[in-house]
Amino acid sequence: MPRDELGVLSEIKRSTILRQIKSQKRNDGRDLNTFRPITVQTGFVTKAPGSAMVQIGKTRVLAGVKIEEGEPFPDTPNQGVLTTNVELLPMAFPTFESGPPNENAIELARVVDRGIRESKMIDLKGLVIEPAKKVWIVFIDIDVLDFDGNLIDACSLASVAALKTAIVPGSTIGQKDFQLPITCTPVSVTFVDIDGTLVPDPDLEEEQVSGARITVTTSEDGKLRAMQKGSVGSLSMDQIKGAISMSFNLGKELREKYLR
Amino acid sequence: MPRDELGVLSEIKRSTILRQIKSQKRNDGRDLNTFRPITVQTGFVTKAPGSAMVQIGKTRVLAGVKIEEGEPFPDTPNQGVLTTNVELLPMAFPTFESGPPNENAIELARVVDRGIRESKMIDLKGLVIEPAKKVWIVFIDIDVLDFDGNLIDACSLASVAALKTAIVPGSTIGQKDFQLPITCTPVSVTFVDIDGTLVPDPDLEEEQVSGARITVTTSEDGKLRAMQKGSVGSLSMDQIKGAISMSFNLGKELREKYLR
Amino acid sequence: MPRDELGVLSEIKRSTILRQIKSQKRNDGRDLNTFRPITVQTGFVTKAPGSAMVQIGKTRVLAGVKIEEGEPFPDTPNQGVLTTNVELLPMAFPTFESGPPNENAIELARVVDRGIRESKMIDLKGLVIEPAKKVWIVFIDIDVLDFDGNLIDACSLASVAALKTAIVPGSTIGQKDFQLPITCTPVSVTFVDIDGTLVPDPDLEEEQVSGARITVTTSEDGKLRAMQKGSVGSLSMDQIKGAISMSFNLGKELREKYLR
Amino acid sequence: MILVGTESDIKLFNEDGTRIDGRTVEELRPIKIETDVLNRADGSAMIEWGGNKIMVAVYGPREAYPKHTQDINRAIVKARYNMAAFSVDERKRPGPDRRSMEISKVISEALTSSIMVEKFPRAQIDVTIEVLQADAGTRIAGLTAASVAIAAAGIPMRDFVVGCTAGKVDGHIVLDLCKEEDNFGQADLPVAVLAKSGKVVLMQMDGDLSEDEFNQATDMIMRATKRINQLQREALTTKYSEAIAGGE
Amino acid sequence: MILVGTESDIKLFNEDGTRIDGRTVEELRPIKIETDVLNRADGSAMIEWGGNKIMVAVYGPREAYPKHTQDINRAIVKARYNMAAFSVDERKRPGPDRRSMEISKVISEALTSSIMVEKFPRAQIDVTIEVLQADAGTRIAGLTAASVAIAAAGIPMRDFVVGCTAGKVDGHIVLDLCKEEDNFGQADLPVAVLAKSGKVVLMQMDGDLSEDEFNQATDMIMRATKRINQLQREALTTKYSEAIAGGE
Amino acid sequence: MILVGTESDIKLFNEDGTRIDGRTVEELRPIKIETDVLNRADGSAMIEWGGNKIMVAVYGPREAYPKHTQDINRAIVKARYNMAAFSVDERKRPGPDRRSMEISKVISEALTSSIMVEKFPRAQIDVTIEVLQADAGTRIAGLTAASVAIAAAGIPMRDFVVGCTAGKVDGHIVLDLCKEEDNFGQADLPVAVLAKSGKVVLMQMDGDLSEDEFNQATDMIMRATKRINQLQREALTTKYSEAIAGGE
Repeated sequence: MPRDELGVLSEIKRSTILRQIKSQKRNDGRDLNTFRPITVQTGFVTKAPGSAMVQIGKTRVLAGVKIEEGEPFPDTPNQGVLTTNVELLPMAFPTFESGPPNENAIELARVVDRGIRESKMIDLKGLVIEPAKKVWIVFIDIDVLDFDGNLIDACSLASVAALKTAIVPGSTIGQKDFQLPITCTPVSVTFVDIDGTLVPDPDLEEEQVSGARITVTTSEDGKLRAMQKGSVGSLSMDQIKGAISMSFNLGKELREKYLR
Repeated sequence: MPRDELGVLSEIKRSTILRQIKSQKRNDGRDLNTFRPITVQTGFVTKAPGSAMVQIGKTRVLAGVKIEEGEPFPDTPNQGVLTTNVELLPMAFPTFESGPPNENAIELARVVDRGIRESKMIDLKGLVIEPAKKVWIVFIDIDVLDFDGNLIDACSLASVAALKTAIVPGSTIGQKDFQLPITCTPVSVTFVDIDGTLVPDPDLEEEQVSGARITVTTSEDGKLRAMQKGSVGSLSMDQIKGAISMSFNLGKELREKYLR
Repeated sequence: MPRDELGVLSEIKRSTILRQIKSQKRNDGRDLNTFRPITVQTGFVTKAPGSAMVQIGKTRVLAGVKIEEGEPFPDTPNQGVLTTNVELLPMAFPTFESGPPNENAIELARVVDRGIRESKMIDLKGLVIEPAKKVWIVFIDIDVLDFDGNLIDACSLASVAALKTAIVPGSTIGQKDFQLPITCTPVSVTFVDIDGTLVPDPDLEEEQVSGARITVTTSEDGKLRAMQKGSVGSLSMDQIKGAISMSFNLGKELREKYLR
Repeated sequence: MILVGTESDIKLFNEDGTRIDGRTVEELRPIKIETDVLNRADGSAMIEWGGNKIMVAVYGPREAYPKHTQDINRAIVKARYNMAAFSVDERKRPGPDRRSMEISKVISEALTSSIMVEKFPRAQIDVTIEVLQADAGTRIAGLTAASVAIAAAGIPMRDFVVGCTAGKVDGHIVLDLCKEEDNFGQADLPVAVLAKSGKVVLMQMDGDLSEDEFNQATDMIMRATKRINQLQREALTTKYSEAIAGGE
Repeated sequence: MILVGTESDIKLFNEDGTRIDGRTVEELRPIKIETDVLNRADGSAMIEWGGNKIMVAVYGPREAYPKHTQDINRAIVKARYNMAAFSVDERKRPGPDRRSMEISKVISEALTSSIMVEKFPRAQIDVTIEVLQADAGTRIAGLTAASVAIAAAGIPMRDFVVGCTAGKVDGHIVLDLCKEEDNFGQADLPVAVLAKSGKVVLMQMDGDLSEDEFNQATDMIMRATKRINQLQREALTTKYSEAIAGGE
Repeated sequence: MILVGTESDIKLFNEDGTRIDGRTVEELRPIKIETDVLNRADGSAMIEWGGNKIMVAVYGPREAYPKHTQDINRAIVKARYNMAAFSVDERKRPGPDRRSMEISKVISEALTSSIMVEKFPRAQIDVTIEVLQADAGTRIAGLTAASVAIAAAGIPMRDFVVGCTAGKVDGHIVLDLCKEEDNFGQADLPVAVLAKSGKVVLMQMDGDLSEDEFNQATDMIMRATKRINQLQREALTTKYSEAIAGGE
């Protein structure tokens, strides 16, 4: 029994999805350029300095932030450290297995990480305790609990929401607790190509019929911060430019609704 | 060829064992509540600070104790460190494989460890060299050489016997060698449920026909120190209370015969 | 599909090789006691302190030397550290797989390492920065790029050639760069037994029909520095003595041609 | 909350006979069980027990894989207990450690004892227990929720598995240890039973207990499991159950 | 060369409009591609691009192994991008890390998009990319060489995959970042396309770009890939191609 | 005993021509071999050689597993040499390291050369060598005992494998190095041969030897292996053999 595939869609389901896209409708009836319903619950893990449970449609993830003392990297002695890890729990899908992160989990974590890191969302220079010796290390860990497509945006949204509420536990080293220094709010928007049409926030069935995937992470100052083309398949430069401009719009919407 | 099972008993053997238990006899002819013949040979590994070769029936294990300088755990700066590891060597049984400890070896090591740790057999506070910086680390390593059932008690007995003879090599850091500080002598007794009857020290064939397992570790002051119910199957509270009181008796006997 | 075997030779090829050996010729037409054509290109990796690309016939390996600050081993506080690692890249042969080094790669690396270490080719005492605290660590890493037999001699030759050109980057710690201190030039020569005849530098087809293997590493002062008998099969003491004396001759030839 | 100090500094028992968190000796922390909390899983449950938040998903019965693990007579139950990296005070490195491997094993065995595994030869039942927030007693809370999730998955069971912990604190036997009692107490006794028969399917003990104290502790546990099993049953019929006041 | 200093100290752009290594904004570093450099592999290529030296070997199509990885409709392409321990300034520990696993994945996907995988059901095509010396832009250089090695192996392709990087340095959009520009620049945009259609099969971005800057950067890349594809084709016909002056 | 000091400080050779432990140059340490020391194994042996204590168990021939490792023409011999954590001065972390993997490989090859592997196609023979106490020369002692355990298992052999070490100490060639000679000597030459033919199945050397010294060392080894093979044979017939005085 092959364990590493996400199942195969019936031909009927497949052609239904394609037919709907042609008539500007999505698999679940929503309009072409909209996300599924979203809920964001921060502070779910009360004992962690920051956390957020996020649902996008039937996809559910929980991001937790831990902030601990540690050593800086030798080449950035005046900066705190950020690390991002995603666990595709066997709970979330019948064929997910326990074990070290596979290439899907690693790509996912790295794309989420790049959006946060490259937007300079966290002012890492504000996390130095003693230069070159002690800094704050920010651990973002994300549990994927329920999988129905578009993990990148769910994990990204959960991480950013968790970070925005996170407290640095200065009191553990005889200083004051303080809000994690945040400079901006990056939002990622992921599209897949279904038969020539790029649609955002695919559910799993849409991912199964789609070709190329592209993620665009933007910040509120109108800048592109990170991109990742994924999956087999190609995209025209025009499609990509369309995705970029749509990302600014959807990013703004998500930022205002869920990341205040 | 499945490698992870311990073989299956013939129906005839199985019913023989059950019939004998009904008539108050064990598989190998001994009485219900007795251990198989035991030998304990301390000092087998002359180069180790402590060691003991133990045979219970045809089961044979060798415990070696090493004591080395190291750092204490941050949350116990004024205590030495104890670690216990068991290797189920491929030598001991046809289906044992080399590799990192599996869940059986880990449960085994942790049950042995808990008996020693929770009885406070070793006075870990007597193993501090420099508080918060340097302490003695006591490594108990157990090689399982020949497997015929009841590894918990064999490993436990070997560990306790090895520790009781162990010398802390103070001379390596310019101090004096000294006897490992021992406060009591915990003994574990393991029972399995065969058709409703709890019997101690099962051999492998008995383990193969049995249901639930329970281990009770006691010290000479009449205290329970550790317990572990294992294997599929359930036990009534009365069975467990019976096992506890039998454990005190058998524990006393073993302590006096083999752990003077 | 079994992945860990190096393929099986046809019966015809096999008998051809054996027939040719009887008439004092090798598989590829060369004389019994000669190596295949050799090329050595040092300085291939311009950014590494030392490197050498070596081809022996169709076998190709690239050795790179890195020299970094680090801590000495506790039992040799007044010596630098040498480590040798070989990667059998999946690039080099259809059945080589990625992953941690298997027993073949480990034996290979250790035999190459012993020739260098035991000949005291590198004066490790000249690599101390601060006794017991800081020394230079010499990393030899070897990529096997193309495999057609006799990896030991190819890797050994590449390592020695790379070391002879290597520069210790003293300037990175405020001192001067200096030539890695070299005391002698060890050369390994590997033979296989084909139907009773020992021949040096086997190609892969010869390795497939051969029995025992023996490697003899010598230095220019007429000393044996390391030996390794490998593979299934046995060798008479006379064969071994023949291999030793041939190794001195071939070692001298290789040293003069390729390791000036 | 982190308590700083040595064992002897810490008073876990108040002079009025209440505990550090104000409970009486035989009072449970608040417990809340919810079922069908996940979409993909064949059965799921979420339990909140004191500060514990634990999610459980069940997949199966389905063909056991790899094939050589199949048992021709029964289903195998593979529970995987895991703590999220952010669930504990100090960030936990992802992946199994020796503690979680042992807990996974005893939980698997306890659940197997309650499921009609003989109905599903060659099958496997996967139970994932994810501790999202840990606050003492996670193995028992996870196991208790797992039994609910298995029922929610429609897998035939002989009985519920239901558990509770007791322990010794400042010389007193108390029910359902909280974090500080767990860290600085003298004994810890997690027990799980089959709800109807009261037969024990999981028991671990460490610390120091006399036979009397053991009997006292197990009596408390047996009484508590009856109440907790009630919550399990309600959660299944109403998808949600809650007991805020744990005392009788 | 290692630059010491902080970001602000380093001037990456000269007053005469040239870059730290003397190139103009749209000038490529020298590129050299050679095919059939290995004996065992079914196809191979070596690329030198600036200071990068990368070797690629291709094996297959051959039966996919282990069997459960087989796709009954098409061949799977398994690229493995790896940096030799000695290829970078500080010795790299052998074995895959998270970065190389991600790169292997996006390269595999890019190559799959270019190969007629449907002609080889149940097969696998292995592509080993070994970075022998790294000097910025290794993923794109390796992918560009991999496409040549696949062609050299006689595996039917829809089109070549060809790539180039652009980026932002001191506020200027420039083509083909060198090491210092990569380390201290403001944005990095590696792109690979199918040569004929110009459709994108790999794109990653990090840093900070406006939409305008993005368009400027991708225009440069599209122009560059045409030239580089020319080198790919020449390398296949003549076994060797070289462009020392990369400018148009 | 641990010798502290540098190489030059340590005198390994006495003025009366004896060695640091009092032996003459060609004197073996005491050797004791016992068979059938384990109950489960198909064959077993325990060897004490100087301070070495090594136990060997043999299982097989049995079907090779996993299947793709099977050789359709012969049995494969898998020896696993392992040092117990407590067998050496400083506690050894459990599990294989590079040294033990190399030793396991050369021991497997040496044993294969002595066994009639062609009689057992598709089979595997497992040989576990566990060093319980190490005192120089463990690979040779383990291999010598393994050959006895294989015979005790009733596996048909062409011949015994028997070995001994020689080395150079303070410029003298000596037989059977002890721990201090091994640590501070100038050369180490472990050799194993087929007992009857004297043909070499294992040989490793490191250090510094002239051809003459090599010949002297191997002559000593060949004489010693005859005596040791005598002990192997006696152990099999009487289940126990011992040579306290190793000299001739």
